[in-house]
Amino acid sequence: MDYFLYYGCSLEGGGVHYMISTEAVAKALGINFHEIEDWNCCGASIAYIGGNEMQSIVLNARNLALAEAQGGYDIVAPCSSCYIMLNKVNRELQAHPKLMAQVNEILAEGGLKYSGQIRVRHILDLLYHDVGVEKIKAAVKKPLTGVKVAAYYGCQTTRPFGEYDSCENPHTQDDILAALGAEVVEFGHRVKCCGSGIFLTEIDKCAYLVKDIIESAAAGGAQIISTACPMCQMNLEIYQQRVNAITGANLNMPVVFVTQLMALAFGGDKDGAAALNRLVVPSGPALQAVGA
Amino acid sequence: MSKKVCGYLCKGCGIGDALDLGGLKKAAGEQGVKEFKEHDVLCSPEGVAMIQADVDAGTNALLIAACSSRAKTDEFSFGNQVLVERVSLREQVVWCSAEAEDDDRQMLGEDYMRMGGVKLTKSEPPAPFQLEGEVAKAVLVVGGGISGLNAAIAAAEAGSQVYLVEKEAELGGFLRTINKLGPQTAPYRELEDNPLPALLEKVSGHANIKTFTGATVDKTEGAPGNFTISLSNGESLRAGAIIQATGWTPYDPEKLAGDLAYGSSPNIVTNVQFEQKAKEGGLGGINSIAFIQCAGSRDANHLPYCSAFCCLVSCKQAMYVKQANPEASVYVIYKDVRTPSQSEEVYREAQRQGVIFIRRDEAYPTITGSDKLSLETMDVLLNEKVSLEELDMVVLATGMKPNNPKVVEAPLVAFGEDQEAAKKLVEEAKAQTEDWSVLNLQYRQGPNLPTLKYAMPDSHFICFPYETRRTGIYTSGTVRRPMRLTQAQDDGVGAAMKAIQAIRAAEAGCAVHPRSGDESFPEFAMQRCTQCKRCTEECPFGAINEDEKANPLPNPTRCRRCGVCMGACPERIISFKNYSVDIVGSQIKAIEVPEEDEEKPRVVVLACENDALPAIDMAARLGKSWSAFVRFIPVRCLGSVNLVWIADALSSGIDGLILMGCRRGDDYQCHFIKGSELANVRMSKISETLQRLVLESDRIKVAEVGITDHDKVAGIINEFMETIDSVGPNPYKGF
Amino acid sequence: MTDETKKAILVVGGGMSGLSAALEAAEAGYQVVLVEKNAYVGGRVAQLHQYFPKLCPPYCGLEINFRRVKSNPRITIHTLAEVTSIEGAPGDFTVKVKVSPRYVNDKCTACGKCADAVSATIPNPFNYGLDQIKAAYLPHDLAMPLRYVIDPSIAGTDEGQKAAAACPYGAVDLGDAGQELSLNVGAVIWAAGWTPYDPSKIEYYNFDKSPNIVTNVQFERLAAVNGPTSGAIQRPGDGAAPKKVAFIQCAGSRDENHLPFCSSICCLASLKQSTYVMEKLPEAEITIYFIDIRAMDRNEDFYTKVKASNKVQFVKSKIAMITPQANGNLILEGENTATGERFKAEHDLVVLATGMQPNTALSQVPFDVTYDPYGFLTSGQAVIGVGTVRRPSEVVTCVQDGTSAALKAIQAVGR
Amino acid sequence: MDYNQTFAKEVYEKVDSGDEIKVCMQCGVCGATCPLRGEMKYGPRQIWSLIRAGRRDEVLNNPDIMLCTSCYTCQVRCPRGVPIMEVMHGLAHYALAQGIVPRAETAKFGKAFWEGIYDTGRVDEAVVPIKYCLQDGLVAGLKKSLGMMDIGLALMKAKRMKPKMFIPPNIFIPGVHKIKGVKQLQRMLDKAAAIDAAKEA
Repeated sequence: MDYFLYYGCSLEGGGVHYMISTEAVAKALGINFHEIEDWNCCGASIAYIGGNEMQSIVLNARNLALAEAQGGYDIVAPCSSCYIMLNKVNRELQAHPKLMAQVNEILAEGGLKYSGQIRVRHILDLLYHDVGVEKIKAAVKKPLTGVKVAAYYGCQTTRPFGEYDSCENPHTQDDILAALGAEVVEFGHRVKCCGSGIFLTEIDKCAYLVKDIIESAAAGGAQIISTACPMCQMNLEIYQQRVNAITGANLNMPVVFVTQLMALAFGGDKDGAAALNRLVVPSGPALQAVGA
Repeated sequence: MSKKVCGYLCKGCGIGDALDLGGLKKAAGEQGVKEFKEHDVLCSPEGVAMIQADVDAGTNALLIAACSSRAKTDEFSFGNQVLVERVSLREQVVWCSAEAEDDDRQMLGEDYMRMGGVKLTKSEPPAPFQLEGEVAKAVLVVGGGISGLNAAIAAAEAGSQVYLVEKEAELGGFLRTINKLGPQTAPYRELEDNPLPALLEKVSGHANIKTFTGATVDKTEGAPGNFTISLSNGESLRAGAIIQATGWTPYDPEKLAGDLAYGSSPNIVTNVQFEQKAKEGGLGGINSIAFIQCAGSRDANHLPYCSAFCCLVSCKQAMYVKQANPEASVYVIYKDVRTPSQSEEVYREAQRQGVIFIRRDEAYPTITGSDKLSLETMDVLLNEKVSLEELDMVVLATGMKPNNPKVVEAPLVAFGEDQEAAKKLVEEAKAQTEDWSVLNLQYRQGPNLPTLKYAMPDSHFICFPYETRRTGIYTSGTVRRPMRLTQAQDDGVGAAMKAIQAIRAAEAGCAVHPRSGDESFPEFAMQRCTQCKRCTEECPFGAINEDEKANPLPNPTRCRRCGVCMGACPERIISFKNYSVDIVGSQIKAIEVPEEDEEKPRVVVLACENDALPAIDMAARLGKSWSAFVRFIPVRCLGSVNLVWIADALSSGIDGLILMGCRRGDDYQCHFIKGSELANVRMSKISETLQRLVLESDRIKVAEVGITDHDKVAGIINEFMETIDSVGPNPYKGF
Repeated sequence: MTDETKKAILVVGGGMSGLSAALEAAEAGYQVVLVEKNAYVGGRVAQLHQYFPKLCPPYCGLEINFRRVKSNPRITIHTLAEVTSIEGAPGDFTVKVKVSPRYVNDKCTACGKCADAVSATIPNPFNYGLDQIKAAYLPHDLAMPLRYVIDPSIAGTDEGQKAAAACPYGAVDLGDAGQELSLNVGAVIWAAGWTPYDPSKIEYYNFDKSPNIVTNVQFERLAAVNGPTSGAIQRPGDGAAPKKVAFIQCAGSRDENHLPFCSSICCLASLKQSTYVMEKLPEAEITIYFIDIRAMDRNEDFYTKVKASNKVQFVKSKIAMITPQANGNLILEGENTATGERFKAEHDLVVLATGMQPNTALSQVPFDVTYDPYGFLTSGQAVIGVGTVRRPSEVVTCVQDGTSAALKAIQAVGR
Repeated sequence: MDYNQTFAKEVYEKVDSGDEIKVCMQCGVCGATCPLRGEMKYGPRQIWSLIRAGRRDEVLNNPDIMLCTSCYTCQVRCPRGVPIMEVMHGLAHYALAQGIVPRAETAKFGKAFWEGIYDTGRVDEAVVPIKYCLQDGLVAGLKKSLGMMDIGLALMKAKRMKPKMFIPPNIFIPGVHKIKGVKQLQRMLDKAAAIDAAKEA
């Protein structure tokens, strides 16, 4: 199973534990990830401020062109924002030959050309549809029995395309967590936005989003939140004290990546493959049941 | 005809266990049904075969004592020359008498046997009415617009001769003024060509269609299968049925001078005038324009109803402007955008082309200016007052009025009521009735189709939209209710179907809706007529004319066989072969009335067979039960109930009567329009009769029972029985 | 004219459109074969409590039409029957029809003994699954034909045997294997009707997550005297009488993610249903959330009447979210577009005005015909589309349409 | 207020996806769907209707057009298929291009973010916040960044951020590696910029 893993900027920084755990999980499931040589940032949904539409198209077209030139595997994005940007641009280019031609003129500046052969996937898509729940079950060595987890999707993980899972009522992450033996709790806010896009600059307005999401998870009995997006993970985790200060809430909820829990269940070391030591809010009692 | 009578008793569905069959036969025997056969399951193939064998051997009058006349109809019909009387032992005796004493149940059964027996012996098989001379098979279509043209073509292509009459010099109606049609066909985005040329070609090319333009109808005489129509151009035509497709008139914009400044500027026009401009290519130079929806529609001071076509027309006309000048600012100011079904896409398309829709509140926009216009309106969606300046034109989306004279009927007045007051009511009604006519019907009840509301000539606009109250005359298109062009088109085709059907019924000598196929019809024993006019006045379908001496002149092909005339006639001269004052009266008399001391009261329920009877059947099947002292007699319509029956019943010791019929009033359900109403009015005067007999008025009750009121039937009956207990037995018992 | 010698007209679908088409043609002297997929004719109107705007029971008009059928020898009806193939052309069609077993023959007297005998139940299709009914059942009070049905689920079981044993008339025929018919007809009228749009597809309405969110067709059953609650309007969740009822318009209609077209009856249906609540629960608060109120032609009077009652609050807002609460209530979120206020409103019963999906979009005509982008049959084809397979329409238009279809059909057989 | 189509046409022609709002039927789902519905004076629906009314200043100066969290909820639910989020971004971008700043802080952050991309081809989560802060000038900027120190320290403690926060950004930052093709990338971006600039002019 060969894929490009489009790391994206976060995995090099605040999402490093996503990278570590993802690579560990890939190993356990026999997935070969290749890096796109010299990939660039996708621009994320904030690019519109500094850049314009054509520029963000070009940013992503370049990555697509590189991928096509370097073997044409599906691009798997662990980061929802990267997934959306690459996928959106890819779909537009495939749908509009005129745009494709125009973009190729620009790519020519870097001696690149894109013909539209690449498929862009989210990591949940890969895990659920290509690997499959059964294979994941089979790889489990240390079932997450007794772990009460809330599966958080946030926004861009499934919206707007709803290609591999429902926009409004997704299930892929829930099923994967269940396959790990974890107890997936009822969670009303699973697709509600956490505001990461503008959190840093509009914290007073967005604090309540984080509060509601975490409290909703806690209300469902969750001791830990699992995500599949570095924006969400960072945003839900590191600002909890700030949010408490602003909203008077009392949040202290560990937030991890689904891949960290997988790595753990696959028998990986909690601070190695599972990279739990990278958490700002320690997993604490949430994972004690499985000795982590 | 010589009757060979035989009775058949079913023992199935619990009848055999619950009743003493010997007693039942004996009871029927008293009414002339001597011979009887029993069967365990009469409706089984074997049972039916048994009956069929007798029929083949000449038996032609059958008393079938089994289940309701509404059940097993196929099994128990043996052709229209064989009289069948059904006795509903199952629904009306066995299933509904759970709480009754055995002997009461038995008496109930025996009474029904007597009632059925006497009805059978007194009935004759109907002989279909035959018009003298040849039945006219041509269809007359009045009105050459979209609906009329389609009606004419449809009828012609189905093989009928068609006369198409149009008052204008050319055919086409409003189509002549139309530039383009809005999107009608998938994907509902493109304007379409006017279909008129194609339609005209079909009409002119069709051998079966004879067209009379510049002509109106001076006079319509006769009846279905035999109409004679005199045209203004001197022509005289014979037709079997008539379609009135006279279309609509735009609401008079002069009436909007106050509300929407119509007339204050040449640039304030109606949608009809605007269409004309578009047709003449006069839309150049429009840079800014506003369409105002509901200009006179959905407005208590103008047309209370929605005209149904204006939203789509404005979308279309807005597209005209955009296509002539894509830069133009085009506004549609609306209350609700009403683009139903697939035409939602037309709304979207108008938006795609850049048309701006502004939602207003109830208040009309204020329009000022003469050349360039200014408009101020509430913009609900911005939640503030806004103004549009420098408008080149304002289009008022005015609505449609049916081209049919408004007819107001005087409220029904009971016999014996103050006749002066009655005259006054008639005068008032006349005053509100418009004094022009489309068909100039030579009918006793007036020249026009009766109308319910807004001069729309219909009677049951939900279930039976084509039914006017003049048999064989159907309305089509916008004359019936506001509708869109495509609907008016289909409507014409449907009207043609009804017309062809009416002619067919006239040929066969049977009734049309709602008693379709009924071959019985009212016969008048003229020598006893006192010219009281009640039948001619009360017939809901204007079937009965009058000669100069005020003798009734029945027109059987106009008749719907409801029996209202029979109910109206104080002299009892009107009867059907299988339904008459005498037959029902005899059924009532056939009821055995026990002595007072037996404390077994008797109550007769005259039940409308369209709503009450099914409700009773359903109630019985659902296991409801009620007093075994009541006897049901189905009637064609409560309007056919003759007061004599009441008097006879009471004088023969019956303790009380209930008339069960359908809802009356504005939302009446009576399939004969006002039968239930009539019964109610007549009963309001029954007190006189009762006083004459020194009886309490509580003994008579008129109950509204809808077909789904089966849960109420038992309640109504049992409650009435209590009333009867409290007023005590009828003193006439045993006389 | 000797119409009897002409080829018959096939009408597919025994709802208001098909019934009208069949009757109008038959009463003009033509032979008609009516094929209906349900166990009874009458279609969806039979499941309505009342018609707008007269608030009268549909049974009333159906009774007349049924009597027209009973008294007309030219109409043959096949229930539980579906057309499997059509070949030929107007004037000469060969049509194959599959009749599914009813397991009850025409000896049935509707005495009900079979139902008494069996204990197995099935979700009552007539009540849109709001309650259970014996697996040997009469489809509804005015069923035509008035004959019981044995549900296939028990045909081969002891329950089936019980039903057979209980029937005094040998009407239960568990060996019924159905049949294949081959008909030669001159015209085919397609009146297959509609299906309410599946509201669970509007995920953010959480239809599946609360019993107290019902569709407008289910609500008709809740108000009907022959419905699951004998006409008492109750919350399916707990049987309580609702105090705050919400009607949500365009639940799926006028929505490119669902049905892009307007279903054209839902506004009046909800206005009508608001009068049910007024009548049966005078204390209840009623709110109708709408985009545009589409009460066409004279039906505007009905809208006016409901507004005049001052019992209904009209809020111009498409509802953006429904969230079920622990107490069974529902939080509705929307933007009142007249005030700009973004609101949350709590209701204890929510009625979704779900739209009309043409059955031709769900299962196509087995013949070369064309459809519009939404799956409606387009006009002027060899197979004559009528009623709600042509466009969403209310009863009047279906009758009108059925009548015109009858004429097109007699033209075809006249050839 | 006078209605006027000039601005509407401007939006249709110059704003990315701007012409898509034409088909809005003002149902209100977008506003009610937005996670920040409580924080906005106007939801998308109202903004569209202001555009239709020609309220240029009101729209372009409206901070709400830049409050979008990019969650796509309104967009997936819009019954008329309007790409609401794209239009919102388009409007904000267009306002900025006109020199109007609907939301200063988000604008600064976005600018820093974009510069990061342009300069290096990638975004360094450690550098962007500093660049963002220092747009307020050195003193205020340092103050702002100090305000975020707790977060930074927490991340560093978790080994999720390299300690760059205190290196003055005006001098070369070793930690930031540029992609190899950064020069070509910049040429591409410049060329792309020219195309849209033409459209927006």
